[in-house]
Amino acid sequence: MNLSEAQIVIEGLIFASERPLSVQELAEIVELDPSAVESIVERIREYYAPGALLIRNVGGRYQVVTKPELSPWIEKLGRPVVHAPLTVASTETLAIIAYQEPVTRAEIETIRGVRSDSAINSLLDRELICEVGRKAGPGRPILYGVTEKFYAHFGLTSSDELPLTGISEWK
Amino acid sequence: MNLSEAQIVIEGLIFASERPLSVQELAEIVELDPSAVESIVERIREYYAPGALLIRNVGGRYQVVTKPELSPWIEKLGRPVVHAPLTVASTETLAIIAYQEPVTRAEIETIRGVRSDSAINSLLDRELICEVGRKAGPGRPILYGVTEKFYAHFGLTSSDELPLTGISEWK
Amino acid sequence: MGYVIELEVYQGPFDLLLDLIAQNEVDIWDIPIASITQQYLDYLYSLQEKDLAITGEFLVMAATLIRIKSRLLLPQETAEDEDDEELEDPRTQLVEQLLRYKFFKEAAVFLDQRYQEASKCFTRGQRAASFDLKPVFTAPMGDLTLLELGELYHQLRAELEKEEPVHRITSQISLQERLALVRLQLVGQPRATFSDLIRDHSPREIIVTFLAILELVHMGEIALIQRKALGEIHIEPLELEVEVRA
Repeated sequence: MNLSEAQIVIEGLIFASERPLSVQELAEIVELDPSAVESIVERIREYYAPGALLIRNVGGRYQVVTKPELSPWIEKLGRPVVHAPLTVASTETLAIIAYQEPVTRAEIETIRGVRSDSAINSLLDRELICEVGRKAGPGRPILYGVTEKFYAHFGLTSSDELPLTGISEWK
Repeated sequence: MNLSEAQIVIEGLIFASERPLSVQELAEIVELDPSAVESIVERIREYYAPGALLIRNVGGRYQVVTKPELSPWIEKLGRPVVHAPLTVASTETLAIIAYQEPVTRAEIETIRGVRSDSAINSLLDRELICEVGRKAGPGRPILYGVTEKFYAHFGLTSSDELPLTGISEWK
Repeated sequence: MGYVIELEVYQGPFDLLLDLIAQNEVDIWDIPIASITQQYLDYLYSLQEKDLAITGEFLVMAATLIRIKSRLLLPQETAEDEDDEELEDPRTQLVEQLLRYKFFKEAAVFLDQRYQEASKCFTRGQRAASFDLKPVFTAPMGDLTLLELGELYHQLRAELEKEEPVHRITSQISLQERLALVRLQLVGQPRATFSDLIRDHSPREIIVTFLAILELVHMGEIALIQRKALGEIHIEPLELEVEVRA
């Protein structure tokens, strides 16, 4: 398969996939090096530039979405709001989990200074966080981490994209 | 809005819509003549020509799909394929929805005389039916209709092509 | 003091304290603990006045603030007698907690912005069920034909009509009668059309006629021919010799 063919196949795969696809997954299907896949994705980005679509990298996985400036038009389709707004409590809890994962409920509550059960449950329901294991020690408390969906919902490429300002003040 | 802007908006709308969009719907959203919309869709077709996507006309409505020659690759994404035949209950429910759409669950159950939740769910899973809106009135019940997949299966372009539709006095 | 605190909703005691520090425009590393404690307590009293519930965390923090305040008031020499950790500014631990919370509070604002930005990008609206244009679908409908689907629908409708309690004593058309009638109409005719057979029929009669026709098809007495979609349905009587021989 030459590069132009691979570009069409990769474009089709990213479009048709029900979930964002990683470079590795794409590389396996088209039987090319991950680096070749990455440069092909860049070519698709350029190819999409004049149109309505863009390739978004969420949590290291690619996804086709519409350009943000089209949202006023697309909202006219009356697509149900899939992501109801998060409460401040949930967003704070999520921020702690995103930076500190894996983290227990007690650790979250120490940082926030308040009980956070309902925020955690709401994030679990939305599948933005998940249980990633148990901490050794008394009670073996559940450890939480963020999910792939978290990256997709927040349009983040990786946890490296979380802002670092001020982190040295307390870490 | 000039034609190039309209082209991008229409491309985005067709991509993001949860159901195929008719020329009329598109024309209303972008506030252009249906004939202008049609020529814009042709322009999008040309724009898509070198890539993986194409605009398909299903029952007079547009949708974006991947080109058929890509299906061997896309199948590698491991989409689940269900071969189980439809149950009698599902087939009856499908027949009612095909002829009576849009129709509520309660209306289906009146005709069949039995609860039809699981039949409806099974048809939704198979993507033969979908939610097409809400009925005005108490409870605003969900209205179901058949999908483009249903039409594609039978090679139909619209519900007018269903056989025996002459007997429509009940509607 | 005359200091009015708006009854804002705070996420917790840290949130409230950070807001008080910001409103007082004081250095977080040098919190005027007496006045901040007073404002903190004033806020709690105002909640109480409005009959709003004060959660335990707010009360625990109130106790902490009062303890820090009293410790700061103690003479230095008394403090030196205490454990090493007490030598530290009693505010330090609180400030560290506040800064840590403040960091995540800001991160939450960042996340909220990203959430809103990302929600402007729409993913493909439909599931990619239809990338294959070839009409070779064994699943998901098995070998169900369109005609079967149509017949099924009309049978269901017909059953529904039959089930309706009939209060009127208008002509009750039985399937058997209608069968006989259709046979009669076809006698000596090379063919008839469906619209001929249902001319002047009520919807209910149409159903029964339709069922009678289906029944006759089933029994092999007639054939139905429709040349094009939506076109007229022609009914042709079949030779029954084949049936007899079999």
